[in-house]
Amino acid sequence: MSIDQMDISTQLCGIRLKNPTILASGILGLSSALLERIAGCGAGAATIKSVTAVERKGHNNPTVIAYEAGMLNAVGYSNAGSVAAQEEFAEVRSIPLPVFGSVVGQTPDEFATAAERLMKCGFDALEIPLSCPHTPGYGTLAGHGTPEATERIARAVCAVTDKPVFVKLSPNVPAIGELALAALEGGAGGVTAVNSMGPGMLIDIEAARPVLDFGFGGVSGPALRPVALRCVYDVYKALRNAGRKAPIIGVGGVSSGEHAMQMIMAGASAVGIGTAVYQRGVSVFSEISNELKHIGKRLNIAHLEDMIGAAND
Amino acid sequence: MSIDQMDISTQLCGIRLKNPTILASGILGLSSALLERIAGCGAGAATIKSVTAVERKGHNNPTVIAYEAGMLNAVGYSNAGSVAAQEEFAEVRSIPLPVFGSVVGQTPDEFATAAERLMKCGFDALEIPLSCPHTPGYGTLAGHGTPEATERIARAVCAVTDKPVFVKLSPNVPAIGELALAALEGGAGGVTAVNSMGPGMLIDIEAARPVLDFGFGGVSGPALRPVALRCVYDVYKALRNAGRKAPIIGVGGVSSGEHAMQMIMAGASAVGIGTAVYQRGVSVFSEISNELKHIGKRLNIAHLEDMIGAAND
Amino acid sequence: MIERENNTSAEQFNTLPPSCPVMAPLVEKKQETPRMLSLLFEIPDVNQPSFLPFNNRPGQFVMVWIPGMNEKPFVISYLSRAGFGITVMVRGDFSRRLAELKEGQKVGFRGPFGRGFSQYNEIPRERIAMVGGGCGMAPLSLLAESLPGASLIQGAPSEKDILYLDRFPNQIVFTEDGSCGMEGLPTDWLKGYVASDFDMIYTCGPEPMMKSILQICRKNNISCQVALERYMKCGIGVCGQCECDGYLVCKDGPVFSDSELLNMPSFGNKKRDAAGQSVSISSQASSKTSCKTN
Amino acid sequence: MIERENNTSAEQFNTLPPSCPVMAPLVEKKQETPRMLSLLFEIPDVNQPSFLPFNNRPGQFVMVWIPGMNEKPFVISYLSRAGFGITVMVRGDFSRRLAELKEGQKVGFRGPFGRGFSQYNEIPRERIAMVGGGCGMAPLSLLAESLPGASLIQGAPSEKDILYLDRFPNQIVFTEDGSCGMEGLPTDWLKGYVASDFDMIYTCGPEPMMKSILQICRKNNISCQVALERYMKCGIGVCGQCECDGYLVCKDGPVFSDSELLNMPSFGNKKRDAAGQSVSISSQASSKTSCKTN
Ligand SMILES: Cc1cc2nc3c(=O)[nH]c(=O)nc-3n(C[C@H](O)[C@H](O)[C@H](O)COP(=O)(O)OP(=O)(O)OC[C@H]3O[C@@H](n4cnc5c(N)ncnc54)[C@H](O)[C@@H]3O)c2cc1C
Ligand SMILES: Cc1cc2nc3c(=O)[nH]c(=O)nc-3n(C[C@H](O)[C@H](O)[C@H](O)COP(=O)(O)OP(=O)(O)OC[C@H]3O[C@@H](n4cnc5c(N)ncnc54)[C@H](O)[C@@H]3O)c2cc1C
Ligand SMILES: Cc1cc2nc3c(=O)[nH]c(=O)nc-3n(C[C@H](O)[C@H](O)[C@H](O)COP(=O)(O)O)c2cc1C
Ligand SMILES: Cc1cc2nc3c(=O)[nH]c(=O)nc-3n(C[C@H](O)[C@H](O)[C@H](O)COP(=O)(O)O)c2cc1C
Ligand code: FES
Ligand code: FES
Repeated sequence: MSIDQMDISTQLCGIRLKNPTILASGILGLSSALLERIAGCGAGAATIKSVTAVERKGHNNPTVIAYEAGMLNAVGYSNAGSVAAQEEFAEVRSIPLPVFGSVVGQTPDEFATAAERLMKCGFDALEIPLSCPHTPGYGTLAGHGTPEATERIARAVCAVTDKPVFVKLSPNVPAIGELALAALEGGAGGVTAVNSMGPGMLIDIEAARPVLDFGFGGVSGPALRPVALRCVYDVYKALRNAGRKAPIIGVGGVSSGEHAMQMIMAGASAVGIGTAVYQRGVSVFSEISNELKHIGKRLNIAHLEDMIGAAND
Repeated sequence: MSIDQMDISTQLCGIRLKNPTILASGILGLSSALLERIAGCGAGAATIKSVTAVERKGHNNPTVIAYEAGMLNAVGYSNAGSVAAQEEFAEVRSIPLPVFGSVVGQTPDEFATAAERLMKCGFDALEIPLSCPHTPGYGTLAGHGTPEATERIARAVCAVTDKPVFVKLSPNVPAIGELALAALEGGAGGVTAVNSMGPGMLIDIEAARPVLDFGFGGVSGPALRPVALRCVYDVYKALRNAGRKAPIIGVGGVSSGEHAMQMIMAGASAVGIGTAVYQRGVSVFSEISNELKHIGKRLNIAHLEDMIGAAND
Repeated sequence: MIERENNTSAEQFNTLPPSCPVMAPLVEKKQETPRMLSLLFEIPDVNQPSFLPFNNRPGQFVMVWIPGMNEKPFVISYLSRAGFGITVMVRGDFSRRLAELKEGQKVGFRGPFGRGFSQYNEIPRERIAMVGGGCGMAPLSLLAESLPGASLIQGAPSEKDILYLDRFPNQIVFTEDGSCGMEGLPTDWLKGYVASDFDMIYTCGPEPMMKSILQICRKNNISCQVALERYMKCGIGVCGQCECDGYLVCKDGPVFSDSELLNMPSFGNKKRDAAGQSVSISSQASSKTSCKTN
Repeated sequence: MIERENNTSAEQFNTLPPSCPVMAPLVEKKQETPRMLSLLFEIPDVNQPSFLPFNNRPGQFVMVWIPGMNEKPFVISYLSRAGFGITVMVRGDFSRRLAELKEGQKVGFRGPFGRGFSQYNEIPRERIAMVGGGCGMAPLSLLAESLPGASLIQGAPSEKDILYLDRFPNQIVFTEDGSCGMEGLPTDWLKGYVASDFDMIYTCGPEPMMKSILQICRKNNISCQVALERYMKCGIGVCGQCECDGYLVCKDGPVFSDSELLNMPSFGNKKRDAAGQSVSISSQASSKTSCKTN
């Protein structure tokens, strides 16, 4: 089998991706021009940075800090707001890859307001993170990580768009499978697992204070990978046990073809790539695709999609 | 200031440690002979591997696997049981450093049974982990990570020993500060933060299955450090805000003097060392002490204890 | 059948270059102009991979952290075994706090980040010019030190605003009020007959000034490299905040070449604020407009 | 005052040597004796730092993983560019499953771990002996290959139980029933006049046998190195499961020298089971007792 014989395409709620790599939300996806560039780097799809109904300045710097085992961020959802986003992404359909919108809010209504506005641009799907661990009023700091809140917010968002909605879950919850089921109950077409972990903190001993200006932030990258793999595994199992079929986007610490394959075997249909953009640069998308093809050749796998959930007994 | 001028001793509920490094539970602490060896390596104190009332075989191998950013373990509390432990550690008082016992159980009664037996050996203190993420019937898999369970188990254990009890908390909980307060409410003298994280999973793509035989395990080492630092920070703040004074043993990813100082500045009075024994060998204890003295010289710190909570505004 | 070639092992990408700030104490303050001062710091422990001042190439930047306040990008403007320095124009809260630092106080640094100026040995020194204005002189200062013989040209509102006069006594100075050097803007001078004297122009200063220089260069077939400023958050190519037409100023830049700038319609026109909102850049090419970001 | 010497940076210790198993396919099975067989595997991708067979030193061990079942320590007994092998004595569930593997099936490996035999160039080969019994021959086989000219001595119950006869035709064989080589135990022979012929004895086999060899060596002032077996979980010096009087067999051993063994009252007397419970080792020195762990 030659390396070009492996079919590494995959599908998410009817959206076909030429390969399973997806730019994760919050990394680079600030402008149409950057999405265009990511498309040129061979990504299978891209997600925009999360947008709130109105503009937010976010936290002060340092907002993103790397340490050897991972990255911590407390960006605090800085963004120009949904009106500006609508303008920024007005031409999103001309970008040659599937693009996921991403909106957050403090209440189901705020989610819906932002979603309704944003989806006029023509995004292929919409992701809603209910899982940010470091922005007061949002995500897990606002109690969005319960099955009830998950279902309620998913329902509010699904009411304003016909496009598939992916609920992005937190790894910092006792039973992530239940959240996934709640998301589907609310009308979501799939789930993204996971957002950043923790939160965590780094301390500078000379300044005798936390390095991130906000004090703590979400942990991503290698440190997160084992937890993310377990979360995807748990979600896949929970959906299967409940007899529900829905795709999972596995996110957390994926920085090589081998990691991507691990995620897929845990149950993911596609993989989000965030911190690895720091580790390997924007060429990471085509590199991972290439590595997947080599793995396919080595392990004699013809269709990547056949491997979804393969490690999930 | 010379490097020998810094006083790196610390105190935990009246127990004086010549330096803040403590062998964490589950690492090496299987026998008196190993504790003796650890004492010779310059540790400030040592904790035994957790003991259950009756013998347990634990999970099958692989039980401990390292990856670049951390370690995963699902040992499953293999141990010879509290009767054998009482024999093994009968001479614990002759070991020239403070030694912490460690017991776990499925119910408050089981905790108390094991604790009562073990504490006859003459341990200086007792640690009770309510936080193992990978052993059915124990820790977070048994719901021990709630304030109610924490208080109940702490109370049951404190009833059978006069020695200070440290409740070991999980990082995988929404509000660790509340657990710490519940532990003190139950009579604990201090808390240990934290146990391993997650759980997490590693997948072998050729075998198409999780590497740990149990499937998933607790994550420790560098991957855990930022989360552990934040947990210690949160516990310190919660205790201070509640007007309670109690020492915290900070555990998670400490493998250098700098990391130890970060933990102490977050609010720890001493630091547990687990995975770093794999990273640096048993000499890690004296090496960290030495590094702390150099930091003291560089930052002009005369007493390590003055730095406890220094980064906690 | 197992084959071994091209089998990328996962372990290669499991660790990250750290980017935590490293603290360095202020050892000297030097008022350079009424609104600009240089801060000189001791080189901290050189074992920390997240701050390696000696790796700095002119045009790169470091992130400067005032604990408990904020962290912003600056370029290293002094560098020797004895220490390193930055030159700060006081504009807002952050730069004011920097200016108020006392000797012995510590500030955090990480970097250097980004791509600096590219230098070409085949271009004779006398055919290279560096044109700066305001704190745009900072990155050019280290470049000028590494290119003795090249022309350093500075534009300033008035004599008192001129930077590094002692340091580069041979520099060509323009003041808008004629109080020192030639009267007028460096761009006017370049536009005239001298442009063809150069094969390469490096520039850093107010964006409208840099834009006219780019135009002059294109007209005269001169290579041009421009150091841009955009609002930065992460500084390491992750957050997207500094993007300019798909380029990341923190990683692909801050220095861009003439051919890249042609793909950047925002150059000289638009930048983003702290929230990522696109705002327009005032078009006045005067160096009065303090630092180039205005 | 900042000083720089001896300032250990935290970053040095932020990553770990990985220890995930690497899968390798079985390419050949070789029945060595009725109860022992060798399994030969293809060398997997050499880029994986958690399994580096070519780093193996005789006496070290690897962890062998049967996915979904268990993982246990074995020594590499064959090693060449073509592949590597282990020699398995069928004793319980795990070794039986290993013996039942089919060609092409994959098993996981990590290691090598621990400390192997120390070799001293100054000792003449003819004054070195290796004494093995049962699967204790496995670690000695690679040692013997690296020490041509040294004496390899094997004890077995009967002719059919003798290992590696083709591989080491010069070895000195003892059988308890006299069916091959000399009748009796190697220890009896050593105890007699030949002991003084050697300066160094390496041994691996049933622990009571190794204990008598140590005693013989002490009496005759011969250096001795002994490969121990203890129940292993992590294999990397973390869990404490393999401890023997404060030594970690997986990390400080499995090979120990005579002077270390003197500090080990458990040697030949006590070991720990899977739960860590201390149990006694039967004192019969016969090689009949299958593998040395009994
Ligand atoms: C690559 C680069 C190198 C720089 N080098 C220098 C230098 O050597 N000397 C110097 O004085 N200044 C330099 N700056 C500008 C500096 O980072 C600050 O922007 C400046 O000090 C103003 O901050 P402030 O808080 O005092 O003022 P504010 O009132 O907050 O801001 C004034 C203007 O500065 C810009 N700005 C503010 N924050 C940032 C930020 N985080 N990133 C980028 N721009 C920002 C905005 O456009 C704003 O309009 C550089 C900027 C960049 C991008
Ligand atoms: C350093 C070392 C090297 C070894 N090399 C070899 C070798 O080259 N060839 C070989 O056949 N065997 C070797 N062994 C023994 C091997 O690891 C297994 O113990 C053996 O295969 C029996 O396992 P089982 O499950 O088949 O039998 P079981 O019935 O489960 O066990 C039989 C005996 O083996 C021992 N044992 C079981 N599990 C372990 C374990 N995880 N770690 C250590 N001992 C255990 C116990 O003492 C037990 O009494 C080695 C052991 C060690 C410690
Ligand atoms: C700098 C940064 C900003 C992020 N911002 C967002 C965001 O706006 N919305 C969101 O859903 N996730 C956000 N995330 C989380 C990532 O999308 C992703 O879930 C997480 O980083 C784990 O993946 P990784 O390990 O590949 O980075 C952000 C992560 C980082 C590092
Ligand atoms: C192999 C292993 C076994 C462990 N066993 C126990 C245990 O029995 N009881 C316990 O309280 N914690 C146990 N832990 C958790 C450690 O004590 C410690 O809390 C955790 O590893 C984080 O610290 P570290 O990052 O320094 O390793 C174990 C950890 C490891 C790695
Ligand atoms: S500042 Fe974050 S990408 Fe440039
Ligand atoms: S087997 Fe775990 S320490 Fe040796």
